[in-house]
Amino acid sequence: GSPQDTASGGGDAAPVKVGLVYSQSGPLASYGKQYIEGFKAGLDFATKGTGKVGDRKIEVTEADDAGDPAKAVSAAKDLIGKGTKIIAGSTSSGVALQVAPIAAQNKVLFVSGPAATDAVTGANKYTFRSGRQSWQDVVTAKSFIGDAAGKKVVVFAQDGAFGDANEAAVKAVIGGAGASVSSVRAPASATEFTPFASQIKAAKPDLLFVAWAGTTAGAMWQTLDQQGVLAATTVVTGLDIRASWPTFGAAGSKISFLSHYFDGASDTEAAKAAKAKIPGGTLDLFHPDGFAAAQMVVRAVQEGGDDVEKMVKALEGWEFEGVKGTMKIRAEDHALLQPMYQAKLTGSGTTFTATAQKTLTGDESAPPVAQMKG
Amino acid sequence: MVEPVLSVEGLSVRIAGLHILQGVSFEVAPTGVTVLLGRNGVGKTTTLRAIVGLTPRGGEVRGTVRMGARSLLARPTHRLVRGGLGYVPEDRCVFAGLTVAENLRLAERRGTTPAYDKVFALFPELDRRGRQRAGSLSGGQQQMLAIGRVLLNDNRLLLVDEPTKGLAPKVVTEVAEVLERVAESVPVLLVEQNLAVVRRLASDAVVLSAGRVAWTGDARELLLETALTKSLLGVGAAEVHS
Amino acid sequence: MLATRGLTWRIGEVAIVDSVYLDLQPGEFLGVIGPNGAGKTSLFNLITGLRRPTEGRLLLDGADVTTLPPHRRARLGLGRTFQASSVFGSLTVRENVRLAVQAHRGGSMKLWRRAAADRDVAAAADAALDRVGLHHRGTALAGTLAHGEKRKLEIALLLAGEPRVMLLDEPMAGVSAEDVPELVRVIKSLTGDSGRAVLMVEHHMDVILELADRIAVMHHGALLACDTPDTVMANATVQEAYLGEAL
Amino acid sequence: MTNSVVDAPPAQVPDELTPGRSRWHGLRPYLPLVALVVAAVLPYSTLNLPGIFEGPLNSPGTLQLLAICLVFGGLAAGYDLLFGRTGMLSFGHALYFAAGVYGTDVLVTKAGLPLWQAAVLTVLGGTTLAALLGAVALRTVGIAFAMVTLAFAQVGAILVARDFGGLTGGEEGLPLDVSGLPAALVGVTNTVNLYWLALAYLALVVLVVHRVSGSPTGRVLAGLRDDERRIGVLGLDPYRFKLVAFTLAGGLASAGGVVYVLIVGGASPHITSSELTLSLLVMVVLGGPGTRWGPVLGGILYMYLDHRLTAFGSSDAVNSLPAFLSHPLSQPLFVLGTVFILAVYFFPGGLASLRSRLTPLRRALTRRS
Amino acid sequence: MNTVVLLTLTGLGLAALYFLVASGLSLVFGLADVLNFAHGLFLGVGAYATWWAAGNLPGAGPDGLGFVVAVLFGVLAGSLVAVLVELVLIRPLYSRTIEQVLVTVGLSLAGVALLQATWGADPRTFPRPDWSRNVTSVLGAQVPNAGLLLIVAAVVVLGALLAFLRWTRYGLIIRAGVENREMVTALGIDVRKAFTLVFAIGGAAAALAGALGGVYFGTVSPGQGGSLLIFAFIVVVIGGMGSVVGSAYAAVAVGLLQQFVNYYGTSGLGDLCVVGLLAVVLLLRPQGLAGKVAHA
Ligand SMILES: Nc1ncnc2c1ncn2[C@@H]1O[C@H](COP(=O)(O)OP(=O)(O)OP(=O)(O)O)[C@@H](O)[C@H]1O
Ligand SMILES: Nc1ncnc2c1ncn2[C@@H]1O[C@H](COP(=O)(O)OP(=O)(O)OP(=O)(O)O)[C@@H](O)[C@H]1O
Ligand SMILES: [Mg+2]
Ligand SMILES: [Mg+2]
Repeated sequence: GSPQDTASGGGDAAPVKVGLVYSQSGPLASYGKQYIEGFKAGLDFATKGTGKVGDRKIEVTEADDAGDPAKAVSAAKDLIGKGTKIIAGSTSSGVALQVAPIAAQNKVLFVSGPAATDAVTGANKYTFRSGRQSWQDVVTAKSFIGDAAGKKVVVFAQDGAFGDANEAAVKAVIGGAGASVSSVRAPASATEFTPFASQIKAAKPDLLFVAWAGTTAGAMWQTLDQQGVLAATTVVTGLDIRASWPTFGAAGSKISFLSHYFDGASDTEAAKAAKAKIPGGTLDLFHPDGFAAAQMVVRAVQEGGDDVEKMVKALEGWEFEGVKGTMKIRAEDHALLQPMYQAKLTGSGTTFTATAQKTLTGDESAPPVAQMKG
Repeated sequence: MVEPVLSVEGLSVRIAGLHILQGVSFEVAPTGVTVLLGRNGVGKTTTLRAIVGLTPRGGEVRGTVRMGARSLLARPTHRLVRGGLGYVPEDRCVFAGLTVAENLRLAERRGTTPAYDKVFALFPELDRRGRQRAGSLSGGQQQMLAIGRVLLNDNRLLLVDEPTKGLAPKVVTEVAEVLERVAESVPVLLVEQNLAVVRRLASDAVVLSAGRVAWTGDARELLLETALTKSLLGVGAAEVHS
Repeated sequence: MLATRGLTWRIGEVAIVDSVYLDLQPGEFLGVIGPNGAGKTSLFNLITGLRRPTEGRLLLDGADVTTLPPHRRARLGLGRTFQASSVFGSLTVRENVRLAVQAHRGGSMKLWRRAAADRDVAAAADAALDRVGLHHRGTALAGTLAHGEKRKLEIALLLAGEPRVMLLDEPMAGVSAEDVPELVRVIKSLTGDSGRAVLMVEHHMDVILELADRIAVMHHGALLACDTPDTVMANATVQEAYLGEAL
Repeated sequence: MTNSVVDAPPAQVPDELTPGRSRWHGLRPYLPLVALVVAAVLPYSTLNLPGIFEGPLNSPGTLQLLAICLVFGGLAAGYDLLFGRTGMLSFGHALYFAAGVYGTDVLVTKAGLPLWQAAVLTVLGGTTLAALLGAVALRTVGIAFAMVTLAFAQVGAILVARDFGGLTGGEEGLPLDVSGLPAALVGVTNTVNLYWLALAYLALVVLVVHRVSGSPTGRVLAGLRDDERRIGVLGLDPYRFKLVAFTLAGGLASAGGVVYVLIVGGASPHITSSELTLSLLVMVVLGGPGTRWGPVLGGILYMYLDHRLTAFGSSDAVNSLPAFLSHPLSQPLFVLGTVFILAVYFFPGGLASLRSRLTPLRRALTRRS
Repeated sequence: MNTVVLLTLTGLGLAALYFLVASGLSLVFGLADVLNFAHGLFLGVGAYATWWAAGNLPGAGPDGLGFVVAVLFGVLAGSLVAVLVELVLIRPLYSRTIEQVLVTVGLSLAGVALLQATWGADPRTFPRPDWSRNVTSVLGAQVPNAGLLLIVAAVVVLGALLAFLRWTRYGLIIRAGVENREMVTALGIDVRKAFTLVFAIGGAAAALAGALGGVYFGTVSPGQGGSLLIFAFIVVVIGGMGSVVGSAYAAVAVGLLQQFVNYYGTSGLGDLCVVGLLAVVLLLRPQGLAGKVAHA
């Protein structure tokens, strides 16, 4: 043989290979589970139950990255080596950011999944996203305070890139609208939140924007509640997956949630189809991402066949009806414009219900256009 | 012939592929001191350790060892010791991190009164240094502690490995006297290089050579016969008595 | 050659080594005796630098070495054996001695040479092993040696370093009667040539008497006497505190 | 004593110091060379090993996996210089590896340096860092040393997570900007070059560790492992030798980082965690500390399992099992952990001891024939 | 003023949590000489068992006496697992410390993965009495009751461990056994029993920390033990291996330092300070604050 064989794409009737690299195990396994359920439902929906585009079957290969970019890169290279032209997945931002360049280097299509980092938008010509990004969260948060001018806003976020991105977005979005923005940051590993709660309280903000992910969230909310922060100001945060709702505890009803998605937030055709198809029949945060990814994959294959350049062309500017409603792939930077929600949480114990307060359209929550990098 | 307190038959020990003991057989008389002699490395320590069940991991022991009617091999060490088999190891093995008093306290057994009087009478030093860490004791002091630990309890047989090693002449004499007194009530199987001590204490002798028994018999007989001592121990009888 | 000037080591209030003045002449063999716990090993530790004295000074060839770390003192020609054998258990007997030879000859900080290729070191190591009669055990792991063999290996390690001042801590302890004369011969040969000085702790009085030019007696950390063997043996205190009645 | 936690490194005689004498005696020195050649021509093979690799040996996926395994084989061998050969239990070795990864990444991506400059600067920097931190940490011994090194590594991890000035990308990591890289190192079609690079790194580390262990210095290191006090009394400064070993191992680790960042195409904070050091320890023990090939094999096997178990967990074979089996088995870490435990019981002394454990068997067989 | 009170008391609560985790670790680490990376697993077992019991065990519940029963069940489960681990996995490996490390690392990976396989990766709400969610006003500061509960529990555990080590022979046996197991057997003592006991106690302490940690965090998740473990290790080492009192001092130092630096300094500085404290203490006093032997 030669020092290295790379399989090439098949002929006209050969199946289309699609690689899904996402977290089946590791800390984000439950996000990954929703994603794949959504993807399967979406594939079913977009191919009208046939699993085929024209005569060509969509052949999905799944790979587990366990949340580790190194494993994701290995899996992506493996798939690309076997002739896969479309890769989707990436549950975590770290994975998305490291797989995106691989797609560009090898000229394959990459549809990033739940990863929320803004940096995926405009990463390169071959990279798209099927989920929302941090910026859209923040724009939704802004909708809670009406006129921002003269208001005082505090961001409470974890150290690191996720926190940085949220802080920067708040400064740009809400600060740009005239509010004064300051931040309180805490290490992601923190277990005791009183010092931060005290700092927040001392700042007396009109709006507190909390960007916190991870298993300590319950303790964090309890502390904010106990120190009277929730009672003193409007607190906005993102609504995480359903399983995490009980961890808000008593704090849940005192928080204003911005939401990417929850069951019942929309009542589109796609949402109904998804509900019917997924195990359990209750939609959750990342089902729409998987669903949209499948829709985008089918569209790419329909219009592009085996030609990745054509796929890119077909997706750029495409508008479609997804689970959340009308979604639009912005041609300039591949941002996915989509509806976002304001939500309230009610209930107690282990049963909570979220209800939509307001829906922002894709244009209302649109992030600024990013410079396409490559 | 009196019933021996301990009988060893065809004891073989292999460690890491080395056949260290190759069928050692001997008996320990129910009174007095039986001494185990031999050059460095013939397997004296290995014999004692096999008897108390402390052959290193991976070692393989064959043969029989009985104390009265009981077979000892394959019984856990702590049972043997509680059954009255006292062992004073070669390298003393005092617990360096514990104090002298704690070392002694550890040797106490439930249900019996420890004979502190006896031990402190023999080794007043141990009483005085009760709070010192055993690791900082001098070599001789550690040896005293190691012997003292065993003497706290009543035993049916003592296995003592080179108790006088590194002791000042005066203390050697004292230890020898102690052992002599101990041997009045408990039989002792002793490994000893100091032939003067052997001469004073031993009634029976077993000589090992390269993992086998080269000679057994009356100790005095052995030490008086120049030819025997020369061939077995490499020293003339005259030197034994010097 | 070696001189201690009021060397003292206290732990709390207790003087373990109490103001010891000793002078060792080139070629001299000084025996050290004293009851267990008299402070002999501690004195050795002070001299070799494993412990820092609380008071006093140590001179080697007239130079003050009191604050030098152990390895610097060893470089100046101070070598010792340990009472509880401390050999490199996971190395073979031969490697043990080669290491000592190499440490002495310098060139240990050579990362890219093949150690085994150094025939001088190998030869010197074999010679040292020969001298203590351990040649046949060369390939055994030092950790598995019987006790007496470890004592011999200790001496071989010492020999390999060709020290000018040697401190022997109870070299005879646990050595079988048969081997004692042999070891005595080896130790005797240490001083014969080139004006080396030896300081030896030993409880076997016959060995001390045979070897030592002078005998120092320690008691409760202090130097009780330091004199010719005959004088020391005749000393009533020594008789009473150390020797006791012979067996 | 409490220090015995680190007294334990294995009673292995370094192969290098005691050349064996066997039937293969004349051939033995050439075996590594043969292995190297075989490994080098491996990408020309289209052999398919179903179940072991996803694709044929020369497929990019397989080569990528092998490249990662080889880097970790080298990393483990370098770590063994500290742990198995010198008896120093460092819990902070990941720091120097991470310094290599992030150093290269930042210099290439943020500072725009050409790769070779970034690599040289990074290895120099990593080595210097190891020398400086080692100089401080080596004032302690035993478990205290382990913890001080852990503390230093933890500082590194916190700094990376803090993402100062957006330099490291925090928890999202920093993708490597490949635009300035040699074309031969970019793209799936060039995975084979990364494989060869990793192989070269492994060969370098094995050569260095082998030469150093068999050198006069290696002899001193072996002595240090047994009795540090004795080394001092022989006239050698233990501190100096330990520092040399520590610095050398740190330098090798940061070189490994350079190779790794090229293979993976980016840095992520996983590699700064103390778990990585712990895995290095596991690799070495799994393979057989203080042996020439043990750590290498341990590192390769560990990484192989780490990567492949994710595929195993989602395979049909596992999914078809009853839930009480398939659930745990679909957790790669469950399988990995179980493998360690079983390895300890079934291969005490590590993979490297397999040979000696098989010797009696072989002898019995040859005798019979 | 009330910020200082608040930070002090919550800092002490944090310290109490660290101490609860560290005490078992320190006992096993210092006395049985096992660097037990599986300690986080015992913690997880304790937390999940309590969580399970409160929902499913008759007589147990999230409140009042039922809660006490649930916690007891959790502690029992933790110490049972610890005993099993000791008997099956650690016992054959005494005096082979490095292999023990390997086994406990393997166990921590496999155990956490098993918890995750059984109950999922997402945090579960922890059943807890209502009063534990409230605050008590101390000198104007709103101090969380869960923190106060931790402080009380830590003091009780400290007292109990000291009594165990001081008044029973086991402390002695264990310390001697660490040095030389063979010789302890040669004195007629079944040293294995003592070591099993240490594991049982260590496991119980860990499980209690897990259960009360659950109360404190309000949730349980598989990885919770692991993230606390690193600070517990730091506490154990700063305090001096095997010294329970040392761990207590160190836990207080670490907890307060973290809390105050996090408030007055910038984010992340608290962790850096703790790590710095560790390095400084070890460089000045390698044996840790409270010396090296297990002088209770
Ligand atoms: N763990 C071990 N592994 C390998 N060989 C061993 C081991 N223990 C002892 N030996 C070997 O067994 C032989 C007998 O050792 P043993 O300690 O029984 O001798 P000994 O008669 O007590 O000698 P000494 O008088 O020096 O104490 C020695 O050659 C020694 O090297
Ligand atoms: N670190 C220490 N802490 C407390 N006491 C100590 C320490 N080191 C030694 N000692 C005490 O100092 C005294 C002298 O000990 P040393 O070991 O020097 O005696 P020695 O003369 O060599 O005795 P031996 O002939 O038995 O070997 C002893 O009483 C010993 O207990
Ligand atoms: Mg012996
Ligand atoms: Mg001494």
